[in-house]
Amino acid sequence: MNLRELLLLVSLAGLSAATVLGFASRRPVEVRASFLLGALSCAITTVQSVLVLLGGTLPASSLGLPGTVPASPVLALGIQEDPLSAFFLLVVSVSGSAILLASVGYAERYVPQRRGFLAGGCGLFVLTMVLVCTAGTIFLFLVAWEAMTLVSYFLVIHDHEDAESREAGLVYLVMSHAATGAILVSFLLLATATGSTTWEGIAAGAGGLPPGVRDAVFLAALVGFGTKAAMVPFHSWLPDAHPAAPSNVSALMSGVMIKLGIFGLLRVVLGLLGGGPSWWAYTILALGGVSALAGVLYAIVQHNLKRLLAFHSIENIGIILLGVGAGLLFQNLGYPALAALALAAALLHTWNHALFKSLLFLGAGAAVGETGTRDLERMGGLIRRMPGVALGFFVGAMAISALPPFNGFVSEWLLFQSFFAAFSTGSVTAEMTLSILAAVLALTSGLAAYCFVKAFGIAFLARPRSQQAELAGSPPSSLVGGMGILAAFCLALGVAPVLALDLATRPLRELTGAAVGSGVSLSVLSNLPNGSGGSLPLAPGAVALLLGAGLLVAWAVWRIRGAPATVVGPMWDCGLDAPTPRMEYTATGYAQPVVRIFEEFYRPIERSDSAPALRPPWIVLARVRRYTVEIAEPIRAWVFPPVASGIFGLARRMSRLQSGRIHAYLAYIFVTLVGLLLLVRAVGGPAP
Amino acid sequence: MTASVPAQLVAFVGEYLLVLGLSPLLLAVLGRVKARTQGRVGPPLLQPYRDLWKLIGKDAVYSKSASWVTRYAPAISFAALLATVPLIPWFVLPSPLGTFGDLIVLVGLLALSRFITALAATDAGSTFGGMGSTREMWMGALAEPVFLLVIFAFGSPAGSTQAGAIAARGVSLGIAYASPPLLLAIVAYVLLLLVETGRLPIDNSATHLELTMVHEAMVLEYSGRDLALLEWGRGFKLAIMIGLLIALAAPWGISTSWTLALVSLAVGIVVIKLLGAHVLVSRLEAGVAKWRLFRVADLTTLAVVFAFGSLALTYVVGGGA
Amino acid sequence: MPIPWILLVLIVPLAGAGAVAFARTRDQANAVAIAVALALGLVVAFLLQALLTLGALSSYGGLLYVDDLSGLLLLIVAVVGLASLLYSVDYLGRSGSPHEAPLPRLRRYYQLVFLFLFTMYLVAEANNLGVLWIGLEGTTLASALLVGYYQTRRAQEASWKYLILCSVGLVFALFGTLLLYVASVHVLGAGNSELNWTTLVSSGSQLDPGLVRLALVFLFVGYGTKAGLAPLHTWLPDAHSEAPTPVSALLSGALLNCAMYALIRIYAITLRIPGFLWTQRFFLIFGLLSVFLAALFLFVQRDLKRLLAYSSVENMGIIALGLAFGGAIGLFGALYHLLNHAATKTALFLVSGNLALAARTKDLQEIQGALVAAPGTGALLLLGGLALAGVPPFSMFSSELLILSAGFSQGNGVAAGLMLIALVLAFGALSWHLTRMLLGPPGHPYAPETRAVVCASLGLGVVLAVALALGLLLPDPLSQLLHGAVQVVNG
Amino acid sequence: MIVLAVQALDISAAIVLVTAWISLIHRRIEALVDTYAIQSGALGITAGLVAYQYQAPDIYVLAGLTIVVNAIVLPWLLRRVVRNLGVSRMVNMYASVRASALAGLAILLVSVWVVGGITPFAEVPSAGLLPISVAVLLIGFFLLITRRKAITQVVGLLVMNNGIFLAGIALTYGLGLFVELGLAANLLVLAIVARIFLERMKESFDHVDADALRALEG
Repeated sequence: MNLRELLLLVSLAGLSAATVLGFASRRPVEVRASFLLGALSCAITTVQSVLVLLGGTLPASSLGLPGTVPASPVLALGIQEDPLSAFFLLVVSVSGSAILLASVGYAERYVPQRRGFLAGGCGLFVLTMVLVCTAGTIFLFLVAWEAMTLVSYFLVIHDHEDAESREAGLVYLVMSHAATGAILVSFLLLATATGSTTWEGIAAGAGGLPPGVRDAVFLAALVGFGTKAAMVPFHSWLPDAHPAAPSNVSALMSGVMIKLGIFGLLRVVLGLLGGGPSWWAYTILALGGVSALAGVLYAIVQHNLKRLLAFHSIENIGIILLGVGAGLLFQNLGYPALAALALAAALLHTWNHALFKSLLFLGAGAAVGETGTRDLERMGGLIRRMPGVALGFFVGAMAISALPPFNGFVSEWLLFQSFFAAFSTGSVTAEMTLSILAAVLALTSGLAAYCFVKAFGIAFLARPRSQQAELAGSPPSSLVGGMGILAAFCLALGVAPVLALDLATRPLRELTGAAVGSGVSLSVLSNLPNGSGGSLPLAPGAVALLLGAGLLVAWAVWRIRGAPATVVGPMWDCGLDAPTPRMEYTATGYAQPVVRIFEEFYRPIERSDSAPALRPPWIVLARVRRYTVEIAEPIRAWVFPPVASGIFGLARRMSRLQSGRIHAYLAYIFVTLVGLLLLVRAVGGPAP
Repeated sequence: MTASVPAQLVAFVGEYLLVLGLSPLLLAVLGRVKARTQGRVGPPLLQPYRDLWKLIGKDAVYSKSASWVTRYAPAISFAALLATVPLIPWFVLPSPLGTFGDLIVLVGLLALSRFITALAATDAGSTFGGMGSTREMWMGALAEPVFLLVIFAFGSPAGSTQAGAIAARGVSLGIAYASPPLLLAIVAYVLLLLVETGRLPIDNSATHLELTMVHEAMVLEYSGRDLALLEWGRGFKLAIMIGLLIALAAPWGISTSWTLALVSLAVGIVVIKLLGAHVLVSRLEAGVAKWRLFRVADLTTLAVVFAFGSLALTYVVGGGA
Repeated sequence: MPIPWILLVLIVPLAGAGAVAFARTRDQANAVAIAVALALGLVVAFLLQALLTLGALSSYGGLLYVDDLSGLLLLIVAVVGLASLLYSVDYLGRSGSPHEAPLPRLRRYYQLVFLFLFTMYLVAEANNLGVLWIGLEGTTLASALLVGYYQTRRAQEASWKYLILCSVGLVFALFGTLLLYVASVHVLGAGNSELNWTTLVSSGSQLDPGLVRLALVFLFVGYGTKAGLAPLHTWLPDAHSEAPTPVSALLSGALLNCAMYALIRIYAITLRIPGFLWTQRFFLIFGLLSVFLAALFLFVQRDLKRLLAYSSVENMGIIALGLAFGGAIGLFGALYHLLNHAATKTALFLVSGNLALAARTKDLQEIQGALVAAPGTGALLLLGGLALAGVPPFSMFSSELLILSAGFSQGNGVAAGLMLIALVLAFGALSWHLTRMLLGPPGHPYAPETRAVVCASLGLGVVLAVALALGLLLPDPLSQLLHGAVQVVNG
Repeated sequence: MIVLAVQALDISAAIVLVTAWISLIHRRIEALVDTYAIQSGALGITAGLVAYQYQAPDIYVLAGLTIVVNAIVLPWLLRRVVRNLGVSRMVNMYASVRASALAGLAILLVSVWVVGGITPFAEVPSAGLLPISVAVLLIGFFLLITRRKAITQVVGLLVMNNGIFLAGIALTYGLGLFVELGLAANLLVLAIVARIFLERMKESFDHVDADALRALEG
């Protein structure tokens, strides 16, 4: 057993211990210990995954589990950690570690009985995610996958006294289970067609499958993993489930878990099937584009901070899918190096999103927890109540808005570059598609910036908009600490993405067959040649340096005429009464222009009425105007609700069959019997 | 031909000096030409410098409800704009340190500047700030796809998103660089420039009417040194955008050799080109009234059409030469 | 002389039925019940041990015959019977229980349960298909009275429907058996063993397909009614919901499997006929109909026990589909599912009994917040519900996965896909109901969880834990038994 | 001798079919029971003839059982139930008499089409009667479905059983003694259980209309 195996076992054991400790805990110190142990195990996992990325695959045989239910290889268990697994393990463990650390303080807002459940649940959740990454057989993968769904479901309904939370959990559970069904189909098709149930075995045999089977596998995997990743139109569960969960769980789900949908998709489509026809790529690209744009557009009009973040997860999954789709397209066109570029962008964005979305959810958790409301309109001014959290949220907002020098910018930049590289493929369809998608992506990131100015500005800046916000306490230090780790990663990966990119390219050597260079060096970017053979121009470190230089110049300008005295005075009030917080720009108001511009998309229902405000002595001094805008979310009505109501309607109609009349029941038997007799006679012909 | 490190450094600093130093003047020219067109005298050409100096000497006043965002935003915004300078080939190719990033980085830096300014605008809690902030941000969001498509349109024939590479191709091709796709891309870029830099008919920096103002509403809370940084930054954002247009659309005149004489000549040429372009912009501004705010979306849509048309034409007729 | 375990299996319940008639007090009756339950458990354990070490056992001129397939059914009946009897002692026999029965009723109840068990053991041990039929008809008669135990209008309605529908079904099954006999006589000539399983299976390849085909129609309609395959299942929700809870558990956990066992025997015989696919086709038709109808019906249930009853229909459909897909994996999956379903469903019925006691209702609309109001029962219901919904690592997931994989590998991908859709539907319905029952604030005050109920719950917890463990780790003897049973069917 | 048995079987089959049809048109329960008794008697006598022909003692037993249980005991039980329950003696039905009769014809046609193709085996000369027994089986079932009263349902069940007896005699000369004893015992128990139920039902519902039992649905 080498170090990598040992570390994996240690971290699995640590997470299991954290789980048990959490569920069994009676005292607060045990809850804390559970979270800390989980965080530590995650940190070990991080080290282990980096070792595997640098040192190569842990083969399936090295960590086999004892034989279990025999009868069929379908039920075989086994662990395998190839570079793709390791990369996602890295994604899981870094965010997981920070989130578990932050949870130490976050959990304290719950009554003691609930804390233990939260601790154990979070530990188990992370454990199942680690297992999903390292599963080497379809059975273990499915078990871990479904366990992950279940544990997260129980965490979503943690506050189950709330009816919305129950409903959100149910939709999540059912959709996820249906998705697992689709995954099952794709796996079973692969397993029965190749006669193997390990990734290696399937990958070896999948090349010779008939196209029909491959298409079916692809579609099933896309639906299955796409649902977990919350790809439009299989996203209905996410905007409700994430806000309903405790915020550290939202961070784990939105930051980490949905990435595993991407993992599964890459595993099946590239790892097992080795790519496919171009319509696969175009399908993924289209869904990615729609997800990105629809996600951000709906995010903009949310006033619930956590819902807003949830919709951004849909957006970012869309962005990642754009990278995956572009990678598949390039591979199909015969450009493995370009495929590697696009996929590297996707993988890096996956990690980046895991970092900044966890960061943002933790920040939102602090804000929601300390103010007791999720409504942006009731927050405000939190930057003074919780400066550390505000700084962290600020970093996260910059990163998710793809602004330099943070990590989100790097991955989106890579994505733009890969789209641009389409011009060297000579395929006009690819060129035009990717150009359109580049515009979509640009619009998306512009709107994301818009949305986060709104979110940060309304929630953290200006004056408190409610008493809750005014009286908000200060969040626990471990929460801020966890955010600090994530923020540091966001900055580090933005300034020096070289190492991260090197790690992200390691799985691609296998997946795309591109001769992607290895070794930690500044030239990693140039090892991903674009189509024309030139090197890709980006030195994020230099950008950061130039920004620093610019700050120096600004500082010089400031100081050139002596040290400035800061004068603090009242806000400029146009000479009217002193403005009150009620006069501040609201979240609704902030989003209004975009609603207006994309009216055809939102189809807002606007109502305004006015009534005279009567004051003694009963003269009309003013009219009270009320304006409401309501945005139905037709996107939520896609796929799930119609299916659900259709099923219920069908069930109600069917239930009339069980009318209670015994004669009807006898008639069913009669009809069945005669029907079968006729069938046998008609199909089988007269007896010989 | 690669230059020596000291020469590169000198050129690098020179670019900064050129843009920083020239941008108030360019603003003044803009204002003056506009005034002349409208039959007024207009401020003297050195007025912007005096204004800046005066503002730098003043203390900044902050609102009680403002946080550190308000304090640092001007500097960050300024720094982000400054960082774009080396991305554009001003007078020499390959431009010094020009390979650290490309035009997408430039878009990112402009977005950073916009983001932090818009955020600061919401900081104090004034109604105007929020209004300016939301307007700035949605206009910026609509401009981004245009910018990307324009970059693709200019860049696809050169196979690079770096302004240096695109300009180098233009210089080497000479007049053959001009082509129908280029023309469409230029039109798209000009529309983009108007939105991005807040010129008429999009925004009017001279107005303080709350129904219409965008940028002014955002910086309403600022005073003293901070305002100086913001105003200066605004000025050279215009210079940068115009400089980029020049580099992409009419790169002729940029020196490809590092001899002092040729580079000096190139500096002269670029100054003239900048002045000329500003004059053109100011004539354009003088001729239009401010549009309704939401027509910006129409404008950006039009720009998308042009940029995409350019891409399509590139495929059909080739990108020049 | 070796101990005749085979015979003891049949004698013990009969003796119990006799003994309980002499019980003077309820405690005595309860003691007899516990003694019989434990004795049966032991006897079956020894029988199974003998079976695993010696191979198939035969006795009394081949009238009784126990192979691995019978062993599986014996095991199921024994486990379910044990759980149900012990639960009965607590549920009906204990003084102070809300369902406390007066002595005469209690005596008759136990007698009928023992007879019911006897008939089921007879089914498991019969070698002659006619005797098997008699056993099944006997189960109907014994259990019809048990279904009507409460003598309420609803209970009588349910038991009447049960009696008539199942009797009709069994008449058809008898006709089918007769036709099979005709086919067998044709091959072997008249003798005394033509209806013996051992004979039929060895001469199976020569049976006349035309006649067997016809026989199959009647056998499927007949035993299918009893096994609760849609659309012949109509009696099942009524009987399961109106019977006393321990009887519901016996019906769902043991009886349905007895009928399915009969079909599996027939299936095994027809597998020997070259090129004969009708059995698989019938299983496919009934399986798909069952899973879909039941999954849809799950959505609109208002009664806890009816919900579980429809879930039984669904699971019988799953087993039928496993048999339809066939192959070693499909068969293993089907038999494994038989076992898993029996264990899980029994536990769930008993839990639902506890929950109904605690909530004082079995109306799904009214049971809310059970997890808060009755944490022990609620947690068990949750675990059981998850196990039933086929979630890993519970064992039903494994067996369903096996059946699906058999479907895909045997070229029945479309049917397997349809089955999967039905499974998802059923999952959705179950989780919908469970969410409403378990979560949220309780709608009304619950009865406190008494010690006895807590004890019973602990026992059920063990059953569920076993179901959980089975999902990942199948103990060796059980695995051997299942493989043996697959061998018996597949040859 | 063979001829005698075959003819007896044919005639018996015809009688059974005719009585089954007749049972479809009865409006009074007693008449229905009487018809059933006649049908059972005819079957018993046939079984006796077959037993005589083949000199098979177990078939004698079968014949005796049929006559005693089916033709005498069960009708007696049923009549008693009808009397004791004191309910209306009319057969309430869903299908009209004419429709029922036509349905009986249709059932015969289906049976012939489906089962008629099965070749009679050489050693079973009367296998051609298989369609008739299937028809009787289904007619009994039809009775069960279309007659509302619980007691008529029991009669339907018994007619179905007679269909099976006919097939059993015609095709196999019995299923073996043990099985036959079991079958007869089962029938008896069935009737007793049914009687218990009917009495309870009368007690609780004050009627024996099976169709009115509709509380359990969905």
